[in-house]
Amino acid sequence: ADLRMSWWGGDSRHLATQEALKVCGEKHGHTVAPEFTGFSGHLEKLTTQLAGGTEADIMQVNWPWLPLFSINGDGLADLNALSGTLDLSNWTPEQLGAATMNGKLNGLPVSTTGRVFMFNKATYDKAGVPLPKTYDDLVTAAKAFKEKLGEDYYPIDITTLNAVLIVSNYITQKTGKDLIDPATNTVAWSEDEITEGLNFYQMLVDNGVMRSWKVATGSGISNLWENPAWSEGRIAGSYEWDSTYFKYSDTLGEGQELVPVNILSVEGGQTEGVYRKPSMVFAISQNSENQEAAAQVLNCLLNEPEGIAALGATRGLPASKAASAQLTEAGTIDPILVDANNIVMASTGPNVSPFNEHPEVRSVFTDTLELFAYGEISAEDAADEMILGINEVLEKY
Amino acid sequence: MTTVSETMTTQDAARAVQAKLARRRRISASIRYAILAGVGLIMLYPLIWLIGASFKTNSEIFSSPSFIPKDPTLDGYIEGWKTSTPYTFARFFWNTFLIIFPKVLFTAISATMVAYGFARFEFPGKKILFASLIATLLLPNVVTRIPQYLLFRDIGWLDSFLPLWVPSALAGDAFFVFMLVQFLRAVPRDMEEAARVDGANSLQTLVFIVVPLLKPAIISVCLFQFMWTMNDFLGPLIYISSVEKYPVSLALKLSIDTTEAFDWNKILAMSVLAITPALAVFFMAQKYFIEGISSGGVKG
Amino acid sequence: MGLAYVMPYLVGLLIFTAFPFLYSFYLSFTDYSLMSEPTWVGAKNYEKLFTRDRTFDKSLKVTLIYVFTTVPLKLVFALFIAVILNYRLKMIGFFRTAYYVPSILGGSIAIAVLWRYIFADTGLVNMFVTALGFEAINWFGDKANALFTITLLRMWQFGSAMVIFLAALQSIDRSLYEASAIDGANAWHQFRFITLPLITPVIFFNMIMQTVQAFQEFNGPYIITQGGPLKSTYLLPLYIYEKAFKNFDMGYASAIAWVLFAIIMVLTLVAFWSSKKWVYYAGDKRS
Amino acid sequence: MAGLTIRNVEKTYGNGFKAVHGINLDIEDGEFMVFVGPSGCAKSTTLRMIAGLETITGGEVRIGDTIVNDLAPGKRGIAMVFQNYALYPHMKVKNNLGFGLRLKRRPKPEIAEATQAVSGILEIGELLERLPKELSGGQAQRVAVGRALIKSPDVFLFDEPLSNLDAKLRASMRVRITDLHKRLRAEGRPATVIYVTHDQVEAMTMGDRICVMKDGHIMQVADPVTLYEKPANAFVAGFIGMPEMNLVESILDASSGGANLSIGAQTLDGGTSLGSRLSDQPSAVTVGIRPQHLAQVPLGTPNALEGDVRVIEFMGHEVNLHVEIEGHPFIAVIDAEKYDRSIQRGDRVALSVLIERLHVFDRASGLNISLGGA
Amino acid sequence: MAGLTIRNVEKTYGNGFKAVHGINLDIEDGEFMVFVGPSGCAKSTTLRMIAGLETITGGEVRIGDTIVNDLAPGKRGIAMVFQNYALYPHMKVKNNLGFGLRLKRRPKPEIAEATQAVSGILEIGELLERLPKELSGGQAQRVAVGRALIKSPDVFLFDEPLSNLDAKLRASMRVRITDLHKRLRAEGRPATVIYVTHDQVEAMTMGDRICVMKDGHIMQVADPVTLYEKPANAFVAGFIGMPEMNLVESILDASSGGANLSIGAQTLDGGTSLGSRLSDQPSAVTVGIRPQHLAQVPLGTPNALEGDVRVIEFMGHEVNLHVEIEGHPFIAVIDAEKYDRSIQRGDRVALSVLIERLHVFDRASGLNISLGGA
Ligand SMILES: Nc1ncnc2c1ncn2[C@@H]1O[C@H](COP(=O)(O)OP(=O)(O)OP(=O)(O)O)[C@@H](O)[C@H]1O
Ligand SMILES: Nc1ncnc2c1ncn2[C@@H]1O[C@H](COP(=O)(O)OP(=O)(O)OP(=O)(O)O)[C@@H](O)[C@H]1O
Ligand SMILES: [Mg+2]
Ligand SMILES: [Mg+2]
Repeated sequence: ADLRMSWWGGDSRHLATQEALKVCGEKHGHTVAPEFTGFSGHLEKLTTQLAGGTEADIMQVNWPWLPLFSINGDGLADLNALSGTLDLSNWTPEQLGAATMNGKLNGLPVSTTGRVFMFNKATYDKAGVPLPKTYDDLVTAAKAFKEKLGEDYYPIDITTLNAVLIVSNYITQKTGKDLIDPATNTVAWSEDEITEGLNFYQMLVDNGVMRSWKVATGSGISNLWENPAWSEGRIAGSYEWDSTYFKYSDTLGEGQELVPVNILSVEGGQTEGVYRKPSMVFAISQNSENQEAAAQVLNCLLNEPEGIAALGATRGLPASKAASAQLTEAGTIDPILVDANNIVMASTGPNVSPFNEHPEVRSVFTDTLELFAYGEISAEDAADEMILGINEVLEKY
Repeated sequence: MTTVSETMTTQDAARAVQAKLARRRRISASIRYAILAGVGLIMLYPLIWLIGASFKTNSEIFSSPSFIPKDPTLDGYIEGWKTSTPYTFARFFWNTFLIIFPKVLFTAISATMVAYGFARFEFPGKKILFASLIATLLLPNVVTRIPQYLLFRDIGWLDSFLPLWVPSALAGDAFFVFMLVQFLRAVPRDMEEAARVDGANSLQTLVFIVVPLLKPAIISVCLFQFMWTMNDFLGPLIYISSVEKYPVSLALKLSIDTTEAFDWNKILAMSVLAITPALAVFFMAQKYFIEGISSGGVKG
Repeated sequence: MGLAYVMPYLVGLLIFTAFPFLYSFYLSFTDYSLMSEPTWVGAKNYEKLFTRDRTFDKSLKVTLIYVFTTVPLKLVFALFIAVILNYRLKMIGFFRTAYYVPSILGGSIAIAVLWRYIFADTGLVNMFVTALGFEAINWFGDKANALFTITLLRMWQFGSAMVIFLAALQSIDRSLYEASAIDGANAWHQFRFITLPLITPVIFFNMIMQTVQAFQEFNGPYIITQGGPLKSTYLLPLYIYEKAFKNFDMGYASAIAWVLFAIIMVLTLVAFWSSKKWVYYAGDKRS
Repeated sequence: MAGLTIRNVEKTYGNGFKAVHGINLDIEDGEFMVFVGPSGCAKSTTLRMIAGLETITGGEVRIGDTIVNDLAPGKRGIAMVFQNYALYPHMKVKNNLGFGLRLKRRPKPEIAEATQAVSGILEIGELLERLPKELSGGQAQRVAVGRALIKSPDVFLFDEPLSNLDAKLRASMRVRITDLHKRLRAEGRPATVIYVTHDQVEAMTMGDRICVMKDGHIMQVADPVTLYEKPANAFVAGFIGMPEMNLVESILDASSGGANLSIGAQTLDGGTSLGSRLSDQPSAVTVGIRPQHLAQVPLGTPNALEGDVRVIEFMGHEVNLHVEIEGHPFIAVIDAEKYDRSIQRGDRVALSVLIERLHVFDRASGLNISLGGA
Repeated sequence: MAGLTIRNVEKTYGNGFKAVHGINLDIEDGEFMVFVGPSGCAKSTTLRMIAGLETITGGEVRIGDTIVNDLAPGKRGIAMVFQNYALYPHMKVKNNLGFGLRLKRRPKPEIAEATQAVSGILEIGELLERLPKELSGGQAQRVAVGRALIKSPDVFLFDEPLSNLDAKLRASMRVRITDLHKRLRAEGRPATVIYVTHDQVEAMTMGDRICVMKDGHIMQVADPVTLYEKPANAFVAGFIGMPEMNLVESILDASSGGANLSIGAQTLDGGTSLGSRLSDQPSAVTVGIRPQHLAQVPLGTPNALEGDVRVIEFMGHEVNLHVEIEGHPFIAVIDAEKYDRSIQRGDRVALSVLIERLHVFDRASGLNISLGGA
C-alpha cells in the first residue's frame, strides 16, 4: 500500500527515518512517503490535519499531545486492535499505560525519557565541593561558590520549566504523590504541601543556589546551553532530559565535564519522585485506509532489526526492548547517554500523569509560580490558586 | 574711486556669503551622511552578524559575539545546501519561485484592477463590498486557519501550490487593494479624463494611464508580496506535506528541533541564501522610488 | 462597470474568504475541540470572556498599550526615514536597502536570537546604558520593560511602512514645492504644509494597517518573550493562539478573535469617519 | 452627421453650486462655434458636459441624433483640448500625440505619419522625444492641441487652446485651425468645432457663430458682425469689442420726437432716427458707445462730450485715451496718426460721438432697445 | 534696494538642451520689466532661475547687491506667479492666499485682512472657501496672482499671469497691477516687477521697458515706444505690433541718392531721407512695413504697391486686408469707417506706404539699417 508518515526533528533524524522507511517499506512491500518538518509549527500542522482528517497514516506524536488529540482514545487508531501485527510485548505495561487513553492504546512509546541532574564537574572541583547528592548540598555548594569563585557563580540553574519540575520533584519526594491523582483526576497535593514546595524554591533562590527568575529572564538567553555563563562554567548544573545530555555538554568550554547524577534527595523524602515519561509515541491514523500496512511498517521501525538499525538512536534510547537490546549490542549508543538513561530508569517515583503536561495545567503552574517568584503573591495564595486553577482545567475531562 | 572700492567690498562680501553657504551645505551634507550611516549600521547589524555567523563553526556561534569568524568555514553552506532530504536547496528555491511568480504577478494585476474599480467607479453595493474588504483585514487569521484548511481540502488543493497563490490572485490580499485604492485616490483624474476623451475605454485607461502613474505603488505591492511570500512559513507548512514541494521558508526550519542539538551554522548559512534574492530584488526595485513620474505633468 | 473590475475580489471573497470568515463567527458560538464536531453553546464563550476571564482583561490591556505606543512611534519613524531617503543622495540605493534589511529578515529565526542578544543583561543596549553611567536595565525580566523591546523590534522593522511612504512621496507635484519655496517655506514648512497633507491618504492607510497589524502582533512576543514575564507581553493574538492550538478550544479562540475584531472594527470606523476631516484626496470626483 | 443639440442643460456641482442654468443651443454639423464669457461663466463646464467628463444634472445633450448624456466620452466621436493641457506625464510627446490612434489600433506607420503631420502644423517637430515636464507652457499647449487634431473626430472641443502662445504664433495657429476646419468642410467631412476663448480676435475671426455666456446663462448667439454691431444686451455689448464699449447710465427723453440722452450735466442728441426707435421706452437707460466711435474734436464742438484726460495709453498704431466725463470713465481709441501728441494727462478734451453707432439699453433688463426693427 | 543684475547667465537642462545662452540684463529697483518672446524662448526658464527654482548653470544673478545664485528661493524677497498656477490643491483659496504670510508668522487678523484686500482686488471674494479643483481656469489664475500680491515682496515675478482671463477682466487686472506698482513706487517702497506675457497690449501698456527674447538670447531691451518705432532688428520688428509687420525680401538700390526698394517687379521709392541713411549698405535687405502704415488708394496711384485680396477679416472697428503682392502675403489694417465694403476676395487693390515709417533690415544680420543716427 501507499502510506505516509509524518514526523518532526533535526537532520540526523530526518536522514535516518527516511532510510528506515525505505528499508521497512521494501521489506513489507509498501511505499511510505515521508513528511517531515522542524519542531516549530508541527503541532499546528498536525492539528490542522487531524481536524481535516488528512493526517498521515503513521505519525510521530508528542506524548503530551495525546490527551489533546485523543482524550477519549478515539482520535487515533487503537493499536490493541492491531496487536496481531504489532509486537506489543516489547514494552512494559507501564509504558503502554502511559500511551493509553481511555483504555485505547493510541501510540507506541518510541523512547522513555526523564529528568536527571547534570553538573559541571570542573566548576565544582574548582570550588572544592563534591557533586551534590541532596538539595541541601546545593545550598552548601552555593556558599562555597560565592566565596571561592565569585558572586556570579551558581551551582545549578532552575528557572521557568525547571522551576516547575524542581518544585514538583520536591513535593513529590515529600508526599510520594504525583501532582495529579489519577483516581479523582484532581490535584493530589494539599495547599500546605504546595506552600512548602514554593517556600523551598524561595529558599534556594535566597541562598544563591540559582539565578532568580527575573534575572534569568533578563539574561535574554532562553536556552541555557547558548549562555556563555553555561559554557564558561559559571552556571554549573541543570536538571534536564537525559536525552539532551549532548546538547548541554557540546557547548561547554575546554576542560569542562558534564556529569549526570542521581536525583537529589530531600530529607525525609518518600520517593525519588522521578519525572519519567515516554518522550514521544508513534501513532496510526484513525482515518487510515491501510492501518494494517501501517502497523507492519511501524512494527518494522520499532521492533524489527532492519528498522531498528536504520533509525538508530535518533529519537533517544528506544523504549522497545528489542531495539534497546540491538542497539546496545551494536554499541550505537554513547555510554554516557546510557548512564543518564539508566539513572532515569532506575529511579523511583509515582506514575506521571500526562495531564502534568497538559498545556493549561502547565500554564497555571508556571504562571502562578512566576507570580510567586516575582513576589507578586504569597506562597499560600499561590498554592491556593494553583489548586483551584488546575482543578478547573481537569474538571473538563 | 570710493564707489569702485565700495562695489569691490560688496562683491567680496557677496563672495564670502557664497563661500559660507557652500560650506554650510557641505557640513549639512556630511551630517546627513553620518546619521544615515550610523542608523544604517543598526539596521544592518543583524545581517552582518548573520553573514559572519554563517561562516563560523557551530560552537563558535554563541561563544563569541564578534562578527568575524575565527576560522571561517564554508561547511554551513555546503552541508546546508545538501539538506537532509533527497533534494538540494536548489529544489526549494525552485518551488518558492513556482509560488512567488504567479502570486506576485496576479496579485499586482488583480489588486490594481480591484483598486481601480473601487477608487474610480460608483456601483451598487460598493460601500458594503469595500467594508468587507477592510473587514477581512481585521480578523486574526488564527481562527480562520482551520475553516480555510477544510475549504481547500474539499476543493482538493491540499499538497499543491494552489492554496498559496490563488486567493491572492483573486485580490484576496486586502492589504494591497486598500493600499492601491489610497494611492489612486491621491492621483488627480485629469490624465484619465484626457484618455477617456482620446477614446480609451476604462480598461485601456487603466493600462496606459493609471498603471504608469501608480508605478511606485504597484512596485511596492510586488516587493511586499515577494518578501512576504518568501518569508511565509505557516502557509506552506499547513498546505504542503510532500517534501519535494517544500519552499525555502519551510526548508529553512526543517532541521530545527528545539529538543535536540542542531547545526546553527547550516541554518544561518541557508538563511543568508534565502535572504539574498529579496535583497537583490529590493535593491533593483528601489530606484523606482528615486524619481517617479513627477505627477504634475506640466510646468510653465 | 466598476463591478467588473472588482469582480476578482468578489469571486475570491465568495469562494475563499467568506466561508472561513463566517464559519469562524459560527465557531465562536460553539464548543469546538478540533478533534470532534463543534457543538452549539450559544453565547457562553462570550459570557465567560466578559465576566470571568481575567487573562483576557489583562491581555487586552497589554494589547492596547502596545498598539497605542507602537503605531505612532513606528509611523513617525518610518515617515522620517522615508523623507530622508527620498533625497537624491549618493549611494541612496544602498541606504534604502540597508534600511529595509530588518524587514526582509522578517520572522527569520536569527532575529529572535539577535534581539535577545541585543537586549540581554550584558547585551549591546546595556553596554550603552552602562557606558552612559546608568545601571544596566533588565529588559526581558522586568515587566515594565519587556513590552518595550517588542515595540522597538517592530519599530526597527519599519521597512514596509517606509516603502509605502516613499512611493507616496514620489507622487507629489514638484511645482508645489517650488511655489512654497517662494512663499518662504523652509524644509520643515514644506514638510508640514505640503508633504504631509498630500500624503494623508497614505498616512491614513499606514495608520490603519499598522494598527491592524499591531493588534494582530504575534511573532514578536512569541519568539522573543513568549508573553512573559508575568504576561506583560501577552498580547491577545498570543492568547487566541494558545486557546486555539495549545488548548484546542477553537470556539473560545474564535470568540476572543471576534471581540478583537469588533474592537479593531470600531477603531477603524472611527478612523474612516475622522479621515473625512484630515485626509485629502486629489483624485476624488470633482462633483 | 454631428450637429449638437443642447436642451435645458443644467449643472449643479457637488458643493451645491449651480454652474449652468438650463441652456439651449443648436450647433450645426460642421459649424465653428465659439464660446466666450467672463472667467467662471461655465464655459469649461459646458464643454466638459458635452465631452462626457461631467455628469449632466439636468436636460440633454445630443450629438447628431444620439442623446449622449450617458455615453462614454470615448464613444462620442469627440476630441478635446483641456485648459490645463492634461498631458500624459509619463509619455513622450510623440506618444501623447499618437495615443488616440494607438487606441484605435491604427498601424504604426500610419500613426507615425499622422504624428509627423500634426507636429509640422504645430511646429513641435523637435519636441517629439521629450517628456511633458521638459516643455515650456506654450509648447505643452500645442501638444495638447495636437492630441486633438490628430484624431480627426466629428466634434472638436477646444478649451482656450492658444492662451499661452505669443501673438505671432497664435495668429498663425488661428489661421491653421480655421484652414483645417474649412478644408475638412470642403472635403465633405465637416467637423463641428466648439472653441472656448477669451481672445476677441479669435472669437471674431474664427467662429461662424459666437455664443456669449454669463454666469451659466447664454446671453446671445450670433455671427460676429451681428454680435458686434447689434449686441442684444448691455452685457454682450460690453463684453465684445476691445477696448470695451463705454457704458454709462443715462436718462432718456424721447418726448420731443428726437432722443435726448443726458449724461450727468451734459446731453447727447440722438436725432430723430434714434428717437423714433426709442419712443415708448423707459427713461432709465444705459448708453453704450464704442471707444472707436469717439473722435477727438476741438473743445466747444456741439453734441460732443467733454471730460478730463486721466490716462494716455500708447498702443502703437493707435492711442487709448482714458477720459473722465461727468465722473464716468470713458475710453476713446484714436488713430495714432491723427492723435494730437501735445495732449497731457489732466487736459480737458472734447469727444464727438458717432450717433448712428450708439446703443441704448434698458437699464432694468439690460436689453438693447435701440435696435428697433432694423 | 532690489534692482536685478543678470550677468552672462546660462541654462543647460539635464537632457543637454541649452535653453539660455549667456544673457545680460540690468533691471532697476522699482522698474516694471516685461519679457516677451515666442513660445519656448526661455522666458519661464529665466524667471525660474531668478526665483531660484532652476539651478543657474553659468553666470550670476544679483538681487540688490547679493549674488543669489545659491540663495534659497524663500530668502530672495520675491513672489512668483506660475504659468501653471501651482496652487496648493489641499488648501482652500483663502489658505492658498494666506500661506506666505502664515509662514512669516503674521498674526491671524492681519492675514485675514490682507486676504480680504487681495481677493477684493482680484474679484475672488466668493471663492475663498473653495478648493482649487473647484475653480475655473481663470479663477485659479487669479488666485495664483493673489498669492503673489499678498506678500508685498521686493521683486514680483509674473509668468503669463492673465493668459486665461477674458479681455475685460484682463484689462481691469492689467490696470490694477500697474496701479499697484505705481502706488508702491509713489509710497517710496518700489517693487521690481518682471512680467512674462505674450499679450502685446500688456507688454506695451504695462512695462517701463520690454525685453524681447528669442531662443535663449535677448534681442532688444527698450521702452515700448522705442521698441515699436525703432526695432533693433527684423525679429523684434516682426514680433512687436499686431498684426505683425509685413516683412519682405527686397533689393536696395541707394546709388541714385534716393533709396529704391524693389519688391518683385514693383519698386518703392524711399526718397532721399531714407537714401542718405542707407548708403553704403548691402543690397540684400528685408523691408518692413507695419500693416497700419498701409492705406488703400485707388489703383494706379504712384509709389503704391498693387496686389490681390486674399482674405478680408472684419475686426469690428477695423478690417484686416490680406493682400498678395508679388507672391508675398501682406496685411493692411484699414479703419472700418474708411473701408470700402465693396471689395471682394480676389479683387486687385493698391496700397500706399507711409514711407517715413518704413524699416529696412540687413538680410544677413537682421539688423535695422534704416534707423541711421536718428
Ligand atoms: N468642481 C467644482 N465644484 C464647484 N464649483 C465648481 C467646480 N468646478 C467649477 N466650478 C465653478 O463653476 C463655475 C464655472 O466654472 P468653469 O470652469 O466652467 O468656468 P469657465 O467658464 O471655464 O471659466 P474660465 O474662463 O475661468 O476657465 C465657476 O464659478 C467655478 O468656480
Ligand atoms: N526640464 C526641461 N528639460 C529640458 N528642456 C526644457 C525643460 N524645461 C524647458 N525646456 C525647454 O527650454 C526652452 C525654454 O523653455 P521655457 O519654459 O523657458 O519657455 P517659455 O519662454 O516660458 O515658453 P512659453 O511661452 O511657451 O511658456 C523650451 O524649448 C523648452 O522646451
Ligand atoms: Mg475654463
Ligand atoms: Mg513659459
